[in-house]
Amino acid sequence: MIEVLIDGILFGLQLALLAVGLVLIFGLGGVLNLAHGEFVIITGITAGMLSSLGVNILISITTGVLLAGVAGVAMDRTLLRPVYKLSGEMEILVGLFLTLGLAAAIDGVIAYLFPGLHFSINVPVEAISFFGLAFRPSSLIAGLVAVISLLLLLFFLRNTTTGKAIRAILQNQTGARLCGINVDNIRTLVFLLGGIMAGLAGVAQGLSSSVDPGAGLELTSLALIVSVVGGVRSVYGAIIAGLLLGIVNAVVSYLVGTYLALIILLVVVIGVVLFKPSGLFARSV
Amino acid sequence: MEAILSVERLQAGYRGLNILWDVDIEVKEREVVSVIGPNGAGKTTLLKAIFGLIESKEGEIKFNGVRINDLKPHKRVDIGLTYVPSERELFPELTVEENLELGAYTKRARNNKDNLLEQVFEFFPRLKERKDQLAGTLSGGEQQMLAIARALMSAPRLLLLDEPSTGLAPIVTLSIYEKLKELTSELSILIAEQNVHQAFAISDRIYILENGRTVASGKPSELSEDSLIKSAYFGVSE
Amino acid sequence: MWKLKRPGSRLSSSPVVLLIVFVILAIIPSLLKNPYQLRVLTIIAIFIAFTYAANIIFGESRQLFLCMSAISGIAAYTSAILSIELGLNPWLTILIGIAFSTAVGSLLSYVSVSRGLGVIFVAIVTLAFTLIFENTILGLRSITMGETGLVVPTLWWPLEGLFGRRLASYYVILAYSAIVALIYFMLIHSKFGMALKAIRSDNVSAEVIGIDVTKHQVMAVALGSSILGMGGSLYAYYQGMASPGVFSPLMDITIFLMLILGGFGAPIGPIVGAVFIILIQELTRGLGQLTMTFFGGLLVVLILIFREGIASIFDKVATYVYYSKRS
Amino acid sequence: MDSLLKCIDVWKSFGGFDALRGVNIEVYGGEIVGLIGPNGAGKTTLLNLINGVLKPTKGKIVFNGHVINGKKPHNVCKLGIGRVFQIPRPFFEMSCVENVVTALLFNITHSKHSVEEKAIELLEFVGITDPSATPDAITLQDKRRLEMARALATNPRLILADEYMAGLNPSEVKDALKLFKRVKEELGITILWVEHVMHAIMGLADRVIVLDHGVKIAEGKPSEIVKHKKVIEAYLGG
Repeated sequence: MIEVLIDGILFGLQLALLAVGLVLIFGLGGVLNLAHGEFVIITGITAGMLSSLGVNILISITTGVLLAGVAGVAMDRTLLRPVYKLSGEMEILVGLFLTLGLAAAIDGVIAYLFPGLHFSINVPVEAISFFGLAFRPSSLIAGLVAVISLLLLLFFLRNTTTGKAIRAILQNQTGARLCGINVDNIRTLVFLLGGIMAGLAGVAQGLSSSVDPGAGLELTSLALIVSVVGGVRSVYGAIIAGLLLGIVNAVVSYLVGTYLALIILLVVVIGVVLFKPSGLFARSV
Repeated sequence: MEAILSVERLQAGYRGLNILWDVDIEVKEREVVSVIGPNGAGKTTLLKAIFGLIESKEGEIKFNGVRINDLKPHKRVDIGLTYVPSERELFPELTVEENLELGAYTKRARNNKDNLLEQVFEFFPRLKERKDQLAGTLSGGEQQMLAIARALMSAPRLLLLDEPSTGLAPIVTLSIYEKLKELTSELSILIAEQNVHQAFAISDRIYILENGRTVASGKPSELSEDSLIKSAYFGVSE
Repeated sequence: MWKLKRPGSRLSSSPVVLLIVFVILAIIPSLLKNPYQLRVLTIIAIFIAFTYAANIIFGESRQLFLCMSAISGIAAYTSAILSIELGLNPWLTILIGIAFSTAVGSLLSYVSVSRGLGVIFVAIVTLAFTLIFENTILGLRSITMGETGLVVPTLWWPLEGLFGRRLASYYVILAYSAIVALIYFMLIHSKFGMALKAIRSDNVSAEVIGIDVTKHQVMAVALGSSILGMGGSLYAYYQGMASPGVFSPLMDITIFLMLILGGFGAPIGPIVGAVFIILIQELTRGLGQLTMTFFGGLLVVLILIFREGIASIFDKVATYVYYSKRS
Repeated sequence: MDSLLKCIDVWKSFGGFDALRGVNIEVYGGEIVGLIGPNGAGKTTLLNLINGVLKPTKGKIVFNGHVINGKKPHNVCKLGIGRVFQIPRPFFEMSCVENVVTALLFNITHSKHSVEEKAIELLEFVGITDPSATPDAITLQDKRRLEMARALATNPRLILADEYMAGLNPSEVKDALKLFKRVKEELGITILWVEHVMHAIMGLADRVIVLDHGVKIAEGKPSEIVKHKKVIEAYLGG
């Protein structure tokens, strides 16, 4: 049972990494990024390819993560440009369709170029045991990577002026303009961050199990679920909801099976949207 | 004295709805100017257009002699313009100090942040006491102080103030106006105000706006509460 | 209809054009050489109806339902399961299936309209519903056969004796989509259609002039859902099976592509969209997974530069031809 | 005279903020009643409560013998209350005549041909000369007229008009006043009218009700209201 819990926490951390980016991008750009899961895939494929060519694993991973960030910036600066000129319902619809189209396009290319590929990172160290429990070292590292990245993100948001500007825009866009904050530039930065965080989620997943290149939309849906439950504009909420849902998912899967676990999560999402649309843990960082 | 702000033949408004028609306004260095008029007259629209939150359709806005019509709001903050809307637009879930820190976001102000913060705290000691409190938990008057203080953190040369008395008890309004008077030794202020008495007490000059047009202007002593103002408010001349 | 029309400008809305198109669709089989081509044509006919449903739910009533596959799948699976488990007549179970998907669609709409959910939350709720449906089908392996899909009993298609099975099923399905097109045409020219137009223009204004917004929005989805349900069941019986691969989110994307490609307001749009997309799908079969890339890219391009849809091009050409002839 | 509309001790709060605090008003059949007050007085909120866009927190609203608080706007409309918004909200996807036709179709049973004639008649009544124009192509004045025509098409006994004159120039205001007069005199429709342009309201309203900070502070003939001490204080600031 404790193994199940630990698995849940690990999965929860990955979910949190995915969801924080989605939340930040939605909060600042007004775009619900349906291509968010693709960042994970980009990282996975890049790191996998580079390391199979004999490149040092750390360099491969770093390149993969950075590439996801670059992809985020590119999205912001090219594809999504027209969205920011729109407002209200149109802004949301166009953003949804554009990112959905992009996700489908990327999925197709990847499935065509790398059929059946699964990316995973092997750590050549033997299992470690604490208190009589055996840990796979790769899982430990995955957990560490996730925890450190999340802590760094929180530190950045809480303690730097730029981080505070991001939180300020999340709370009040007009107020941010009054302070002389260039909202466009900060938005680009947030796409970079979102891409990187998702890329790190990919790294964590590659360490603990493997990244399935066909799972882009599935990963996006998971990130969506987490961000809705956490409150669509709350970074803290996303982290807490990610951990909680990760644990719930692991425990329920263990007890009653995978399908039912996912269904329960989805029902929770619908319930949250209907009865507490601001999310269960809403509080912007 | 040089004019820090001059607005000429300004027309502005929203989609299909022009609110301002040929408005002319001037603010000189270290001057307090009030725009008064009934609500719906276009006072808020005027300030928003000057700050760049609403595009101006016709006419010219000059700051320090330079045309700024096409400048984005954050650039206007950069050159020394700042705006405190009546909604205050604070960051409710940031602390008082963080709100102030963001007020000094522009490069020019950021280098001088500590000094500015000290000055602002000296000016509003109440805010210093509450610096670690979340802005959303402040009282109405304190929030108004914070909004003004945050604007001051950008080291402005011209402060645009929209109805600082909105939603405040008269005694709080009074203390805020007293504070404003102290400020004018260093910068110019343009206030949109419904509260005619306050405007008369504090302003060097006054413009009366009615239905999107400037209908009168002058020193308070020239205008006083004569039939002109009553006509602007009630449409009757005695 | 009260709009002063420029001649030629609304070719894509003309009932005559609509009629001609369906007559052509009815004649085409006699020109076809092999069963494969007829099969493609049949699938086009089904997707024409699906796209009309999407045009009612999203185009006319602006409710972003990302669960059209699930709604039509519900009817298909309900019908299949009832006829297998209880041995009921398939046509009867199709009716029950339609009732089911209509009820589910209406409930989703009622809940989202009465809770005042914005576009994004409607999208999230319906997307979650799609995933619930998918996972239920996969999870209830003992009843649904999971990924493999459920083999359905043979359906007796009217006129089978006359045309043979393949052609009869095509004509039944074509008749169904023609009726759907007619319903759509009548809808946009009815009081109900005006209400939907008013609501999507400004729902507050619509309320204050006496239009019951909730009722009309829910009715639009109910109508769309019953069309989806009928189409889903026919699709399943035509294929001989109900499988999660067919009723997947990809189906939603395909339908939206057809809708956007064809253009929203025009009655002929869904036909144009369905024909184009299915043909492209068939022609690019050799590309394998790249088809998905192609569609994704197409969606992006359409949204960026071409939001009016292809049907509007016909209008522009027609207007141009009309005026150049006169001068 | 019978009272057509009666608001009894109506309260409305948004979160912790009380926008209306126990308002009692009465409107009689055939009157034009002006509703005035400074910004944030709660005027538009009151209109929204009456036609069901918002639900009162407390209190009762009776129209023509029916209790209407909590009823949905479309039901309130059917009982005979029409609404004219401050920022016009026409159906932008429809021409002017279609806008009015839609309103007619959902309120009275006509055959379609007579509906179109009736719509054109109403558009002529309010002064719109091109019924086939689309709403984004017409002037603000015509948009307001269209709002009025659409409200009239719902066959109302009472029209709630929100700042009808805002943004209109003096000659357009004159036209609008004439229209109000005709609506009252020729069609026998009662008007409850929120307005900022005071001289407009003073010349036309039979009675004026003044709100300030969510409370009714005065009520009476326009000439009395102008002299009312509390009103002057509310407007000019105490």
